[in-house]
Amino acid sequence: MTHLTADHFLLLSAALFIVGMVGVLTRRNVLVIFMCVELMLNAVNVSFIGFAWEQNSMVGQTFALFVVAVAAAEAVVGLGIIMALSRRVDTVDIDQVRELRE
Amino acid sequence: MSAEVVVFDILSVIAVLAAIGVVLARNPVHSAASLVVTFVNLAAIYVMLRADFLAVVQVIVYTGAILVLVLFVIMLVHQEDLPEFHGGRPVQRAAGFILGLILLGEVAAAVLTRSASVPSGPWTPAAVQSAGGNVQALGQVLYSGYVLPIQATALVLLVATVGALVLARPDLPRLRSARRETSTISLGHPRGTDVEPQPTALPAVSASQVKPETGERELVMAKSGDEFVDHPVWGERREP
Amino acid sequence: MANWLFLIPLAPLVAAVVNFVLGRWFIRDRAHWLGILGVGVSFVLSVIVFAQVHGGTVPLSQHLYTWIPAGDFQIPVTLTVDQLTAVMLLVVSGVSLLVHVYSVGYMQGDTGFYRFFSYLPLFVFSMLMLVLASNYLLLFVFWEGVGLCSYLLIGFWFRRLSAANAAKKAFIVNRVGDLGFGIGIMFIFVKVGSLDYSRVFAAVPQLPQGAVTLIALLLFTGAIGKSAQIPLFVWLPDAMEGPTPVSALIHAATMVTAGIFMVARSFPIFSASHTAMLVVAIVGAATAFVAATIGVTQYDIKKVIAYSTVSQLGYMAFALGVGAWAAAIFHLMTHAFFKGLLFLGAGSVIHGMHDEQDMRFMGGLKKFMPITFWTFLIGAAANAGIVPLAGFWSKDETIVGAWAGGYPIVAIVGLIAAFFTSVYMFRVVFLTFLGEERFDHDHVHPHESPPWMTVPLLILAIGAGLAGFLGFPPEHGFIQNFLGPVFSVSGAAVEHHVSLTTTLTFGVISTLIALSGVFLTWRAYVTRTLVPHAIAARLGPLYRLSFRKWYFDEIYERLVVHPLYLTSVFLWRVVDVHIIDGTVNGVAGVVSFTSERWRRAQTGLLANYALAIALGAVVIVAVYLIIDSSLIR
Amino acid sequence: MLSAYVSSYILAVIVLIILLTMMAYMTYFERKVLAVMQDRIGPNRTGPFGLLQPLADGVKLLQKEDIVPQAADKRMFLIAPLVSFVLAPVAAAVIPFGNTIHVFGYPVHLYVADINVAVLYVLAIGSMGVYGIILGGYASGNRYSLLGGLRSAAQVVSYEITLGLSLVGVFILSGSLSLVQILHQQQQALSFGALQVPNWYILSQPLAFVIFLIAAVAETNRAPFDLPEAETELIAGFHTEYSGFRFSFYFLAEYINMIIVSLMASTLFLGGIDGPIASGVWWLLIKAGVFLLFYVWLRATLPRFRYDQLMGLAWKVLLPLAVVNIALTGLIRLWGLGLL
Repeated sequence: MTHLTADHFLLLSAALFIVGMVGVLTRRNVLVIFMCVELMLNAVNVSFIGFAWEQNSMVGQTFALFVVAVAAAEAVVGLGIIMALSRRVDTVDIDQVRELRE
Repeated sequence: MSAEVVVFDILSVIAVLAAIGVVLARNPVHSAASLVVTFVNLAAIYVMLRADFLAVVQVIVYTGAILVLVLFVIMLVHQEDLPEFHGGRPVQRAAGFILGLILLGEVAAAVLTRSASVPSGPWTPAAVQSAGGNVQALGQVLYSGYVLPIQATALVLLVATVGALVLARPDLPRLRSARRETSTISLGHPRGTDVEPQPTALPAVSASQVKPETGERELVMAKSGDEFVDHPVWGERREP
Repeated sequence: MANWLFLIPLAPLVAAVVNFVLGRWFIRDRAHWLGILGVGVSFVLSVIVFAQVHGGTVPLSQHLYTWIPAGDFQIPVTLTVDQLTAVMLLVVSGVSLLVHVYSVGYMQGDTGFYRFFSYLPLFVFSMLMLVLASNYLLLFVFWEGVGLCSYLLIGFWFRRLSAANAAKKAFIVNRVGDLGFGIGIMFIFVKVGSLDYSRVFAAVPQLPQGAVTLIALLLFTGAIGKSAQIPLFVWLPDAMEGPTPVSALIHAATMVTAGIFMVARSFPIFSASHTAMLVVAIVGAATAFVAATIGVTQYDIKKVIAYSTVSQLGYMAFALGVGAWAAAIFHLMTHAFFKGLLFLGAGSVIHGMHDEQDMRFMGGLKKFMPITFWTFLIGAAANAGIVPLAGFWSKDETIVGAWAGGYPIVAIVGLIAAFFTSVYMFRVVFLTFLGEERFDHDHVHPHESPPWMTVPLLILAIGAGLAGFLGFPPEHGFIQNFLGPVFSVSGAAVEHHVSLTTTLTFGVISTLIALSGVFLTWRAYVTRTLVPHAIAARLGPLYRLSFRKWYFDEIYERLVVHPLYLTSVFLWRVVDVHIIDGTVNGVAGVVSFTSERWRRAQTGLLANYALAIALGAVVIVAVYLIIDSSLIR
Repeated sequence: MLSAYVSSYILAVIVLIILLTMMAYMTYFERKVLAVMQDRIGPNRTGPFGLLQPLADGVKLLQKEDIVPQAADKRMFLIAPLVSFVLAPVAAAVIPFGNTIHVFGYPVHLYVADINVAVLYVLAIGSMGVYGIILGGYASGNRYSLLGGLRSAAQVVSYEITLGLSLVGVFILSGSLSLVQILHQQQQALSFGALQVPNWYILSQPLAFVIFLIAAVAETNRAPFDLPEAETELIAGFHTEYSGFRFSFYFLAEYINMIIVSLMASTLFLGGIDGPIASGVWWLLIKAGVFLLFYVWLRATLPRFRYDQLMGLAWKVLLPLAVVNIALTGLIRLWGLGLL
């Protein structure tokens, strides 16, 4: 691996994605889960931009831009929900929010 | 090993370590700080990958906006009772790690065994340069082939904004009556002094006199000590 | 060819729609202008059409669009006018126009004024389309359309229970006939492969005799329902619950004659089956007789006229059955005039008597409402067949047709029915307009109706008086010559030659019968030399049979309605509650049972859901890896 | 190739030194001007006219004890001021201090870097700087500090949007996000017949300039928008618990930010190094100085905004105005290109 190749950023992307995934699976604080989701989105962006770089294309960057926009929207709504949640049940622990169970 | 690879490796290692820090940190604020480091490193990698505009957007949107908001929320919720201080879920935790490891192995296998076929697109570095730079090239692609998605994105953002306003609005109409408090300044008499208690003679403070929290505050005369409310000014959690 | 034909039905349709949509808020009590305008346009155009047809351009037709273009099954919406249609158009639009004018006076001040004037043009539209249709399916559609309007108008005062029930009864009884009609149409399609009149009629000679008979009988079932023949006539008297103009237009002049029109329209089919013709003749004669006998004993002025209508429809039917096609249509036309006149006159009486319908509380109205009296008298005389009014010529024609067609019994029954006709008609006249005043003077102040109502009466009276001369001289009058081509298309000689002697003989006989009926009633109700009660008592069971309408309603109640009711209760209590509901509830129960088990998978722990997703991702990636490695390498 | 890197490096060092010097004397300048405006004398003891005052202040701050409160989140508390201080001067890298000159035959660019997204880069650095404040406020373990940090974060995030949108008009006119390109555009004088008018964007984008100016003051947390450190409400806001050189980091970062924003404003709207006579870096400094004077002047004259007024101003006044400005500029631009 003497030159920068697609494999580099693919592995980086995979590593970030899986770290994010493990975070989502193991953490209980909804805010941390939220951050881990953002991390996973960024991992995907790395792939997009990396492929765009490898193939001399702009489409990957375009996609990444849309991902960023959607992530922003998601953040806004998600944080709004978290605020409403914490105001309502006074916790950010998702294990205590189990109303769907019944 | 070219210098490029060295730089890339350093950046990625920091990014991944910081990402692991996000997951492992007990304090959500530390998680967020770690995430900032990851994002900034990713932005630097984007620059290496000739995506200047996205690098800047990454910093502005993710670190400048989203994570600031996350920090905001972290600080607004109760810090004393974080879930991190309670016991975990050992089964799920173990399963999560195992699944993560399996997936990592699978993806690594997929990446390392992939047969790289590289169809070269039109946007070679020279083409990007002649278009005026990354921003101009991206703009040309976006506004020639992706006009509708861009407009749809605008709509998504608008809807998200409205949704967040609705979700986060503290004074929902049905809650308003319970929150009819206001900061008052006692002009005539300080709290509890030189006033004959005349509860029956005092008219009730009507809603028109006491304005709810709208920002347009009025100076309200407190007519009894009970009406004088110590109200947290801003940003602090209100007890119901 | 005549690409303005569509305007004839369109004009009333527009009036109906506009009145219906805007009437409630904007038009309200001005709704009649639109209705009269729409029907007036139709009438003027109908006159033009008639002139053209008379001038020899036959048939006029206009193809509007293809309604159902499904392979071989092509249903074009095509308007066609031949001589028969032209006559019907004229009758329908003419009587409709007069009834519209009359209704302005009659319905004045009713809260549903706009509604009335949207239903009525809608009916006119449907009836015109029914007449103009060029195939059986279109005919059937508007056959149902007029049925719907009939239902709406009978139940116009739907807050009255009896009106609502009568509307329901009319609709349901008609369904029975329409079922046969519908099956007949399907049968036609199966046998012929088309529903176009021309192609069906052309194909009739190739069909086996049995099939033609079956088709004819099924079609006649529809006519029995719509034209109130035995055994389905019971709805028509009850239909008198509707406003009187409706009775005049729909249940006397136009809609009920749709059955007669349909049979006449299908004459190639009927004339190809002797059995079917016989059935038609027998049913018609029986209807004419039974209804006439019932009419003699009723007290409700509208009921009497309603039974009279049934009876006259019987005349038309047996005229069809004996092959006197032109006579049937001729009688249909004259009947439209004099029966419309009678109903409108009755309506005028009811209007003047403040909604009193029982003749026992009338009498001596002649001096209060002279115009109504004289026009009603003309109508009654025409109905009774007094020379030289319209009814005489056409009814005589039917009886002569029966005699000449080889059905002497039918002719004799027709003559007997004519006697009763004369009796009940003049009974009405004498009970209502002559004799002592039996109404309550303190509360009822009879008065002549407004010009909106009397002018149509006068016009119809002229028609009832003179329309008969369209058929003069008998067998070779204007109307017979005009309709001739229609009923000789198939080449079968359907009109029998009748000698002048026969015609004159029957004319004299029926006149004598009619006059004897008048004489009898005169003695019974004016001079009082005969006592009706004594006669009724003398006749005993026969009187009761007549008064109870031959027990038709009771028989139906016992034989049809009650068993149906019991079956319905059974279906409800057992089949619906236990079987159908049980199935549905059982399915729901199974679902909720399994859901209850599956619910345990929903722990509410986000981590578990996320784990499931991650597991899925791991599996999917693994599958891709395996597929890739095995396929490529 | 290498020479370009070397020259950039050398220039970066020079710029940093200039910035730090400017920053140091900015404090002196502010105190003097404030004193004059308030009819006082101001610092006059250390050195001639008190010119050594900044140096003395620095020495004093370095000698002070570095107190870490007990309730503080220690690592955060130590790192946060550094974030602010390190990030502040980085933005200066893209500001052009002149055109390309030749030194000993080598072409030397008088800017550290000409990157394609320079303006966004500055904004990005600005948005990063807020972490120093918010994390510092949080790490202090003090309610007042936390509130100060939160206020600051909300304020900076809000005004950053306005700031960015106010610049879109300039982008549309110049067709570039590069400060060097924007500067070049402004150096091309417009000629209306005999009349030569400099193509400074303050002339074509006056509304954007006003919005930028207001937003920039808020962005740097300066009076009248210095809510994060509103003494009457929050003691000293996010740096209540800081002392010694960590306090001075925040202090320095604030002044560096002011200088950077002034340089940005000069470059974006006032033609940067362009001037009526003898264009050069001094013009840029003079213009920036005018802005700095404006800052001090504001502080001396205007009372502090209330918090809701501050937010309302950003979201309900400036943001719509900026959007209107964008729409108008776009329309005029299209019209000018004959596309309407």
